[in-house]
Amino acid sequence: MYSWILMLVVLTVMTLAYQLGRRRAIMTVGGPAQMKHLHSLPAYYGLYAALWAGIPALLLMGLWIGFQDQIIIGLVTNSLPPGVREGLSSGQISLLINDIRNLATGNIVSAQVTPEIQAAADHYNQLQSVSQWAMWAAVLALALSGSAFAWLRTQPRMRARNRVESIFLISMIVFSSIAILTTLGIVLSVVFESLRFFQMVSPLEFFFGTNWSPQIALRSDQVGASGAFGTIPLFTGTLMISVIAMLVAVPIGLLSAIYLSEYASRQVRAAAKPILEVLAGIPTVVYGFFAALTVAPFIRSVGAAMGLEVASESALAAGLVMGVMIIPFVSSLSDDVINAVPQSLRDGSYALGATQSETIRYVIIPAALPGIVGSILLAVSRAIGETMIVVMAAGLSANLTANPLESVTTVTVQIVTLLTGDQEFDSAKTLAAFALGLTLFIVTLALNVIALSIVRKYREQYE
Amino acid sequence: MNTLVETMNKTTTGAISAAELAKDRPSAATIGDVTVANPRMTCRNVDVWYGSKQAIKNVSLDLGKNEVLSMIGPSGCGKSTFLRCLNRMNDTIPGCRVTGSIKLNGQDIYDKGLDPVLLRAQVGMVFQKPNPFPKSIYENVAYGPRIHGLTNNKAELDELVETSLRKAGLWDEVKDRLDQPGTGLSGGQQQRLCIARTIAVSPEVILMDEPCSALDPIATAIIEELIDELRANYTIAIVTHSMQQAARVSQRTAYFHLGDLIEVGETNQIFTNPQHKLTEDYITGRFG
Amino acid sequence: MNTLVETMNKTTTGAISAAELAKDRPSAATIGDVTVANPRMTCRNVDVWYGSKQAIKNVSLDLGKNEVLSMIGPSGCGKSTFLRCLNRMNDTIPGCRVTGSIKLNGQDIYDKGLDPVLLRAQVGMVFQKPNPFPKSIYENVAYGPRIHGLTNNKAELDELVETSLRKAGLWDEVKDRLDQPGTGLSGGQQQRLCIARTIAVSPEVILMDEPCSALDPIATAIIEELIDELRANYTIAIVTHSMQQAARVSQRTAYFHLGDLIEVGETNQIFTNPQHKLTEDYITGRFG
Amino acid sequence: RDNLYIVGSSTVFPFSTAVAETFGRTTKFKTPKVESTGTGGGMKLFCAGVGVEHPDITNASRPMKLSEYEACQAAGVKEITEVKIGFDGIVIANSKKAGAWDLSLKDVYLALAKDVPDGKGGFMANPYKTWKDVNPELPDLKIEVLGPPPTSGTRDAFVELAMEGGCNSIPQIKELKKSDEKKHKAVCQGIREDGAYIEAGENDNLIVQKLVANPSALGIFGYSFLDQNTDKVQGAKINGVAPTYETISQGSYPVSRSIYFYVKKAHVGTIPGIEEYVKEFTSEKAWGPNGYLADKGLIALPDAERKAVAEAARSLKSMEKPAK
Amino acid sequence: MNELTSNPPGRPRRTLDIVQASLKRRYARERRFRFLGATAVILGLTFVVLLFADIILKGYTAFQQTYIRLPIELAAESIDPDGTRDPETLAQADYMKLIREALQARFPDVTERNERRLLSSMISVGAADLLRQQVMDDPDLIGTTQEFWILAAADIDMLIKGHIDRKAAEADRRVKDQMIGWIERLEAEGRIAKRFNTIFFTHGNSREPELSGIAGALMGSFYTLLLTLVLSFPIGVGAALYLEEFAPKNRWTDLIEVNINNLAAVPSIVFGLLGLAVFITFFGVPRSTPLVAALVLTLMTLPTIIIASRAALKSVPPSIREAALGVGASPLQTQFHHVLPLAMPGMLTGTIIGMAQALGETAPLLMIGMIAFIVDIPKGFTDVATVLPVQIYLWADSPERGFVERTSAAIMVLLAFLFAMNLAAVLLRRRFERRW
Ligand SMILES: Nc1ncnc2c1ncn2[C@@H]1O[C@H](COP(=O)(O)OP(=O)(O)OP(=O)(O)O)[C@@H](O)[C@H]1O
Ligand SMILES: Nc1ncnc2c1ncn2[C@@H]1O[C@H](COP(=O)(O)OP(=O)(O)OP(=O)(O)O)[C@@H](O)[C@H]1O
Ligand SMILES: [Mg+2]
Ligand SMILES: [Mg+2]
Ligand SMILES: O=P([O-])([O-])[O-]
Repeated sequence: MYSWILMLVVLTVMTLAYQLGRRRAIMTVGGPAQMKHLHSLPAYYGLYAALWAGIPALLLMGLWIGFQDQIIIGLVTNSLPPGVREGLSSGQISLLINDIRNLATGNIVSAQVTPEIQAAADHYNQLQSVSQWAMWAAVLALALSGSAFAWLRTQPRMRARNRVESIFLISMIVFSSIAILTTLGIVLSVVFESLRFFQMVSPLEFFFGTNWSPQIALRSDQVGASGAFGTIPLFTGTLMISVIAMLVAVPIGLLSAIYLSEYASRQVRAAAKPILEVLAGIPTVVYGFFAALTVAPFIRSVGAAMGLEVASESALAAGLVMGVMIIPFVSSLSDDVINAVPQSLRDGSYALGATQSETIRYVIIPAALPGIVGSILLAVSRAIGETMIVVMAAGLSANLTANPLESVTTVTVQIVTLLTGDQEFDSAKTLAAFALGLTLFIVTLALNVIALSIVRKYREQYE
Repeated sequence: MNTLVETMNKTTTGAISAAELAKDRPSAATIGDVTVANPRMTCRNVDVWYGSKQAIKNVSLDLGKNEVLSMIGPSGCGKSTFLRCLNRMNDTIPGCRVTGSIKLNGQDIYDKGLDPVLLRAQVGMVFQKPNPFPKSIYENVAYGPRIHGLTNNKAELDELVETSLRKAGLWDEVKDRLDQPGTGLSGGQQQRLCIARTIAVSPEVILMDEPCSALDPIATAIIEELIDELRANYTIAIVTHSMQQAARVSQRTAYFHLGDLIEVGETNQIFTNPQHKLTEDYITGRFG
Repeated sequence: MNTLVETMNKTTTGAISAAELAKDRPSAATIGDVTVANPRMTCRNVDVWYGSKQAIKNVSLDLGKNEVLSMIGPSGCGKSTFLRCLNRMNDTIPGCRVTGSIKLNGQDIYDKGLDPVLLRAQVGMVFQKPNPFPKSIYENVAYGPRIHGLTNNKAELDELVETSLRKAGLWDEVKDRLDQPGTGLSGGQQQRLCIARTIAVSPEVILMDEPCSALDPIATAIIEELIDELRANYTIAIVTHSMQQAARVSQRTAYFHLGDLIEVGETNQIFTNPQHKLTEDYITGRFG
Repeated sequence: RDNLYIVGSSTVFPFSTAVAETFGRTTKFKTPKVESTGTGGGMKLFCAGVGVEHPDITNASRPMKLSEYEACQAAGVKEITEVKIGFDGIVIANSKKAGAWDLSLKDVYLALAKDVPDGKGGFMANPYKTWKDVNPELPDLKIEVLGPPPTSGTRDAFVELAMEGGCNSIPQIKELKKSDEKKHKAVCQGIREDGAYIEAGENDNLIVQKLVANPSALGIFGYSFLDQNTDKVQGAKINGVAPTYETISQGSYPVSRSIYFYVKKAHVGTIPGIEEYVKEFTSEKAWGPNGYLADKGLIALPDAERKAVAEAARSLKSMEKPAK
Repeated sequence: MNELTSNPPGRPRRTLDIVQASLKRRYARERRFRFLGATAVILGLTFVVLLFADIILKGYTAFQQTYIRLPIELAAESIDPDGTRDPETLAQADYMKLIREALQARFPDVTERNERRLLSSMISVGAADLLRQQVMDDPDLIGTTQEFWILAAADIDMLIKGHIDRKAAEADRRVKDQMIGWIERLEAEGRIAKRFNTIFFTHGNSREPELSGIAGALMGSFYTLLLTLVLSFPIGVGAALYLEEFAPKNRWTDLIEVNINNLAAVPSIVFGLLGLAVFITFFGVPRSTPLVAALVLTLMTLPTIIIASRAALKSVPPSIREAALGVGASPLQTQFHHVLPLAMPGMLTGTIIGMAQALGETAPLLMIGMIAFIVDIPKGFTDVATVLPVQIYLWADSPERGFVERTSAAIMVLLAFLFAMNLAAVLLRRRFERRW
């Protein structure tokens, strides 16, 4: 609570520092009329000061809030009479501290309040308030000295803009590296378990086996029974469902994008685009029910009418509905890039006597291709990552089949069911989820590398 | 050098006062005969608005067969706008309205029944700002013939691309890199590429909006030669800022001013004996 | 008219053979003195590559204080490329490499320590293809002064915008619609807008890539007058295809051919008494 | 932390939350946080250690396994109280639009097993396409059973109770148990994967609705869903016993399992409300045959057992090391 | 004179003839293409309408709730025996008893214990709390007899709404014949009515359908998405800007690009695993809170935003950048003043879609303890909370019939949330859109 106020105070200091820095910069050159002698715009000097005031102070505050609890708890624990904490494990101490804290904050306490505990709670409260005050003082001091430092540094020759910009640039680099860190985190969080898995199940079987059936391995005495962990049916299932989904999403999405950006009136576009975007936000449970209870029976009855054998759960039903879900990924993103193609290119094509559709197909789409491919890749990614629809409409049986009318399952679905089902410690069944995750990661990585090189090849840069 | 500056100063003042004068000019009746003996295109009482701003005011003008018409006039007077009316490229500008009648071979091009695609296949255009497609040089030229199905096989298309590029004087410079993007060319090269692209579909009427503005004299000469050659079979309207160029390539010249067609006539006559004060002011300021 | 076409034919042939001739030319040493007495910028042994294609070959050239240097040469010879080196606009083209030394006021502009932003504030540029910002006309001009903090209040800024637009000869045409998008202007107006935008920040060196290509004679005169006026305080390099323009505005002229700087010298001397065969061929083809 | 932290089985989740809500409403304590993590996931969290960040109670739809118990011990979770709270019947149901089924466990086994006896002393891949193939008295309908996936606890229980039960009713297999236990297990626990058994997700509502849409299919799910949807689906009799509250409670319905929760004793006395929660759960108004949990589909323990368990639970008796 | 104008062999006809001859075909193609486009849009919109109709038809009834009007005697001696109006005492009173008595007074013929139980089971277990609240809000009611609208139990509600068929055999429904008789009597007296379901919008989760509300999940989603947006938009745009405009183009940035594309394909549950390992286990962020959910969802939506933003940046013509650099703008100024505004529509689209995805996502939240029963409405980023899709997931899996309509109603709330969230972005996007 108090930290919010402190944060506001720091923000106020930053605002003040901005104003002062700005004014100081103008003053160092002798008034507004001489502003040309400043290296940068006065606003940059202001920003420079504000950043000096804010960043160290906020960093300190973050660290303080992050660590104060640990430190206070350490202090309280140490000051507990030895009789109280003797023989307690760290977990038990944490429970004790929890109790002390509950007492200190006026929550319900579990057991009898002994004088020692009461004393500890008082101690806790006292430390807490001391820490609060110290934090206020330290943070404010830092904010003020930061401002003062910036104030002193402010002179006409200082490259304020460059400094401010390099802070922005550094933060952008940090942002970009989050993606790398995420990848690293993902790899690290699955790789060890995967290795354990591969100690139990041979990679050969995992990658080339055609039978996926974690049920056989359920019993500890049957771990690794032959053929139980072959992932080929999972990957073919994933492929089939994704392909079906893309067969729905790409034509509908791309044609919608084209229609909306090239043919439709402004009003139609303004209305239709956000409505289509809603498709991306409908919870997948809804799609799942829709696929399982509306689409699947429909396909089944159509199939029956044509004398086809259709399973009640089919890849087709799941794929079709998933395709609907990812339409906006293609339609909206492509619409934006198509809309950004300069008018002069359209003019150039029309002037040669091209019809609108020819212009679109031969000039606009190629020019917008990198963006369109990006949107399609995103849609494919979403299709690969989706579970609920598949579980509800395509079932969970890992069939190795090329028939979309049969039930299949996907890698992601297996990961989710393995992770959320009745897990066991260290059984191949649970660990398989990690191995699947890692494998999927590598497979999609390879696909992306290929996609990137294709896009590079066909990239067309206008102007 | 000083005298030159003085001349310019004088002219400048002249131009500005002319612009002011234009405000209270009498209802602008075009001086000179706007019609020709065998017209390819006829425009009557054409008005063009961009939103509420009128860019072309009641212009009537014919384009004859086998003639080159040049349009001159100060920047912003509506030359490009008028040119764009002739193949309905104005359709693509939101808020642009055209009234009056424009006919191609006797048929109203703004007629509902008329098809802009057919029109534009007959009336080609080279834009003021070169706008090559972000495709290879070859594809840029081959695009038109391809969509219209003008060639029957790859060899014919190759030939057509080559002749078009040759005529635009670009062949030698690009023959080794036909597969490289047209956008990587220099400004003048891009302009010639756009010319090649337009003549590749051999339209009946070719509208050229300052086709030589980015060209050096040699390239300009090639284009002018091309224009002269094309005249035998086509109608050509060319916007230019170079009076010399107008004099060299065109048979008739039209002078625009602030959206009005002030004067039109034989090129020789316009340059030697302009009737309207504005035309004369503009012509005598010649030093392009 | 016929004779004219013949002349052109001749010239064209000449140009092509010149291009062919260039293949086995001797190692091109620039004819004429590339240095000046009080240089603002000095370029030495500048090479520019686009990927593996060399667009500028070992060019050395000085730009003096208070002088206008014009660069001429056939389309695609590297004028724009060279100009873009001078304020490091080439940095933005992927695959473009520059070697050699280019100095502004004695300082190497490709030096690590040098801030290209500062450089570009000192060396302004008008591009070959007009590229107004998709903002209002006012904002287009006000942008530079605003980021550099050249004015202290709105009134000053308004005034600066007005004077810049006036100097570029655009004020009268746009004064009523300063808040309308700069992209809705005619080609020539856009070009003048870009000129106004550049002079609004009053850089020390102004690079102009065919600033008058889309301009009518009157507007051209205004710009030429502006250049002459600016010369008193600034250094100006201008690329032009009009030999007349080069003769009118510049003190020195440089002739480029296929990436080589063939010849440089006093404008008078270049046009009256060119040393190199290529220069002469190009000059004598003059009719722009 | 001043609220209880409960994790575990999704089967017990509805009951646990009902108690938690009443507990929060009727006592001074805060409403506990109940997470539905699945039995195994709950055990994992529960056995991770003692301390505020670890759960106090885990729900389970099966007894704690030896391996889990040992993991708990290793992490310092020494004393655990096991509370058996009732039964969960697993029903085989179909749409009311079709006739009611009467199956024996053997029918179920033969219809769903991966390998069945070939009559010559060996085994063959399940050849039965229709119920009639399995048992001539059954209707001539394609075998189509929607059931839980291998990752689910319900599937475990189904295999253990129904499949194994059915399988042991075949003398040939019963023999096998003595000679080759491994093989016996494989035979009894393997469920066919040729499409006759359809692995549906764990959303039982969806299975109910799919049954309504497809009257010839059967579905396997928990009793509470049957109880709530008596107008749409009907439970098949197994070995002649229909799944009703009474039959499950008495134990005459063969496919029902016990459900539990486990209390971490180390947290009692330090996290407020654990004892009170246990008390609420084991009170007659909650888990009695007329209690609010019965309303939610919990099938109460027989009176005597309930009393005994309640007593043990309230005194937080530590559990023994499980046998397996 | 030349091939274009004379008619050389091989290309005998004029352009006009050729074009005219093929025009019909080309126009047919044009019409087909256009038709296809329109069909695609209509198809897409049809899906939306279909799904919406499905949801609304299933769920609109949840916005009303059945109440029974009963005259309740708020006797002072049973509520406030000391007459102090002390809130503590008022809260302690047994309101359920009052309601039961009132109900029994309507049916004096019901005397048997079991029947009485059945009768009082028509009233929601939460009815007493609601009554208590009403009395505590207006203590002057004490001592009077007032007509109160008492919340009916979920089964009764289902019956009134027709989700339970009165005509079905008694064994096939959860409401016994006897109860139906009582209800018909109450109906005849005009004592049963469906009223607007305020509870749904003001309460947290509950096991009882009639008492359960969406407010807790809504606030959970609000905090989660607010934080997700605050984190993912600047980070996504910043990263896209850096990678597209500033980073040197080399193998390293290629790697990052592929890597980001690949992250988009990582199943969302894996982000949950990551969140569990990194944020909860390593950094000790509290489990089941909007804070940790937002962190995980940020990681999950970042690839979407980055990819869309990069595509948008790519489509800004280089001449704009040159123009700005040419007047001496710094690269950062160029980006912020010129490129970003032009790329903004695409970036906002990426954000809209990413946030929509984050709003509807359950799988990763499974791993970080959001699948939880939480009654209290969260008041901050570190309170235990659940979110809308999880609530929907939980309700969809609940046996009680009353949750069926609530599931759909919750979806409607989620969609309304989505609309509200997108509206701002869509309006913003329209401001930035332009063609040049
Ligand atoms: N981005 C680029 N990538 C590859 N090659 C280029 C690029 N820009 C220019 N070139 C090539 O470099 C050479 C010099 O181009 P430059 O634009 O400098 O010519 P220029 O002298 O300005 O011609 P113009 O008068 O036609 O504008 C030309 O051959 C051109 O095709
Ligand atoms: N898209 C547009 N929206 C609004 N006004 C426009 C638009 N295009 C041109 N104008 C205005 O219409 C008038 C005529 O423009 P036009 O482009 O026809 O001039 P122009 O004669 O071609 O000039 P230039 O020689 O400079 O190219 C100008 O005042 C111009 O500002
Ligand atoms: Mg024009
Ligand atoms: Mg150039
Ligand atoms: O969640 P379960 O372990 O009961 O299936």
